[in-house]
Amino acid sequence: MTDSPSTDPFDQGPERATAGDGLPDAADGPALVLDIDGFEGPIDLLLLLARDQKVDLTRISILQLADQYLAFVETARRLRLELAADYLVMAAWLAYLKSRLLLPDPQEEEPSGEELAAALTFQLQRLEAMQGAAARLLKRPQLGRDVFARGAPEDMPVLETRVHDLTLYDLLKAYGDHKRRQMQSGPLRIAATELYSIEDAIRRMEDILGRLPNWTSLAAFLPPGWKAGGVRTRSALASTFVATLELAKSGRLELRQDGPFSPLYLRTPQP
Amino acid sequence: MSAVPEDHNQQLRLLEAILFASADPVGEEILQERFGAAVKVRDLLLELQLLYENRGVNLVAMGGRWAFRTAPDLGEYLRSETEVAAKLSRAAVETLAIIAYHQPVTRAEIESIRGVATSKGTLDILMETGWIKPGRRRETPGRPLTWVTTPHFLDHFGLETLRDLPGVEDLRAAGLLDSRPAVSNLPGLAEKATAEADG
Amino acid sequence: MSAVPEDHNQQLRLLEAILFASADPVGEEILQERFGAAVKVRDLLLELQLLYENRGVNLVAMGGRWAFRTAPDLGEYLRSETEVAAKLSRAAVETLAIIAYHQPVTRAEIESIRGVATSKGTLDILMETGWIKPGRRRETPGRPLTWVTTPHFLDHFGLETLRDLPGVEDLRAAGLLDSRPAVSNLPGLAEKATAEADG
Repeated sequence: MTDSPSTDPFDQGPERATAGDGLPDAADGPALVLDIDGFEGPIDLLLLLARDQKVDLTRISILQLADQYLAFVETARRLRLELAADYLVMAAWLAYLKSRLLLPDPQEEEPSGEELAAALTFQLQRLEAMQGAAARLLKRPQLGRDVFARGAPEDMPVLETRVHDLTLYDLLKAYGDHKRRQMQSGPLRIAATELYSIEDAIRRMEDILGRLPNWTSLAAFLPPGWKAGGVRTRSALASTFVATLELAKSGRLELRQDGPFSPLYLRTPQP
Repeated sequence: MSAVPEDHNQQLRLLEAILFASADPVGEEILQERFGAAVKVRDLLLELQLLYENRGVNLVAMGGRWAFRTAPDLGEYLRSETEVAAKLSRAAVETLAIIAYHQPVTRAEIESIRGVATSKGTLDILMETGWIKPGRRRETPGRPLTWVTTPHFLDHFGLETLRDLPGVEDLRAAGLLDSRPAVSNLPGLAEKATAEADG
Repeated sequence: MSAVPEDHNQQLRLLEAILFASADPVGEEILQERFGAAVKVRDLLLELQLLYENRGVNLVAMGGRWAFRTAPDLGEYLRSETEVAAKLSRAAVETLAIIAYHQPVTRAEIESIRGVATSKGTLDILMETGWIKPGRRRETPGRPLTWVTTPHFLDHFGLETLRDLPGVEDLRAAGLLDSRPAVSNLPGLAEKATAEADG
């Protein structure tokens, strides 16, 4: 590991050096410039914090790292409420990891705190290695910058008679352009919505209308596959509700609600 | 602009590199300016010319401007049927792309996909490139000819199989296709869309 | 196609002229075909390479293709004469490195290594530079497209083969070229990243 690029001080690209200026010094408090946009993501920020410990990544203290990250994100949040969700997810995860590291391992079949910490270390090492590799790659002599090809190539098709030098990029771009034009021109096509439509809800309710002699809760009518929560479920609930109102209006359904915000019940009108 | 190396041999190497990389013959006075008054560029040029005298490439002067040129006596070995690289029209590139993605595809289908008539010439040109060829006839009324890509097509574009052509989703992800504004952007839907796109 | 001279020195001159005249690297097998089976092209190439070893122009091999290029040490004197190429974004450079070192690699793997979604333009830009192209599809569920580097990538960065990528052996030995998600238990990290990319 001694030759590994992770210990090579030249591996840090120029952007790294400047981005590091805004970093907290362990627990030095809020006198820091917080610029979340300067980081590509939580892992990127973690890596910078880890580098700040100025030791080999394999020997950083994950506990300390977690503390620094949590402190940084906490401060950043006070200044910028709209802190990206990614950073908060990582914060929650690190808080969890911290508790796993501090408390004795539970008996469950989950990976231990140490295993999770080791995986995180690996992730940081790998990203650092790639950032280092990128910097080293760019430092190589580059064609057209440091090294030059023949400036006046002579027409000499003795080797291959390549008439057209269309590249794969040109080909794919042509297809992409064609697809985009296809989407933009012509009659307006509204893409099928991924939400549950009122038409679907009415059709579904009509199908089961005859089989509802007893009062049944509206929530029980959500179509299968639409109950996972989120906006899809909400759309299914809303559409089904509107559908019941429509059907009640035309007398094909009876509605009952015992009080504000209490469950809505429906049944087929009794003869 | 970096200074000029002091060492004579380094100056010779730099001159060699400049003349090699230049797209046009370089005027002697421009070189003199580049190397500065302390350097005798004419001497350097003559030395370099001598160095290349019997080589496959010679340094030649044309009206006070200098350039490397392949040796005239090699002409007979170098000359061959000279084909000028021709640029494909946008219609041709698009037709090629559609054949690649939709093959086997008939001319009528190509026209219906592109929304414009395909001139006979377009398919001819593409066939001349060796990238497309007629495929089987479609077993529908009129038994129209279909078009497919050739192995040479894969070769030219560095693809191992046709399955390696990026799909529409890949193109979109790579930024080659604008994404349509979709409901998928709503929270809660995004995960589902990803799951489908990534399969 | 013209014949090939019998004389060894003439063959060397012809090879020199062919390579000198071409801006793009020429494949060794194409040269072998041109010279015929009786000529040991590899030996000729190595002889020519030696001849130019200390000159202002060198003969270099990249991925089995050969080209004359100006000597790297002269870069500082030559650079000022051309415009500086547009600077790639940090995301693009990092993505390029990941593709180069981990290839073939899927977009999801790139994102898992970087811990962040790949913005749409990134692969587009890298493909436009001619440095990357789609590779084979991975034979896993969803058959995701992989990305690999091109011969032009080797040419641009003066690499003879991918094994010559800086530090690649050390990274492999250290196990850092494993593109699997490291922290698969990081809730939401991987999925979130992809969701945003597609959103």
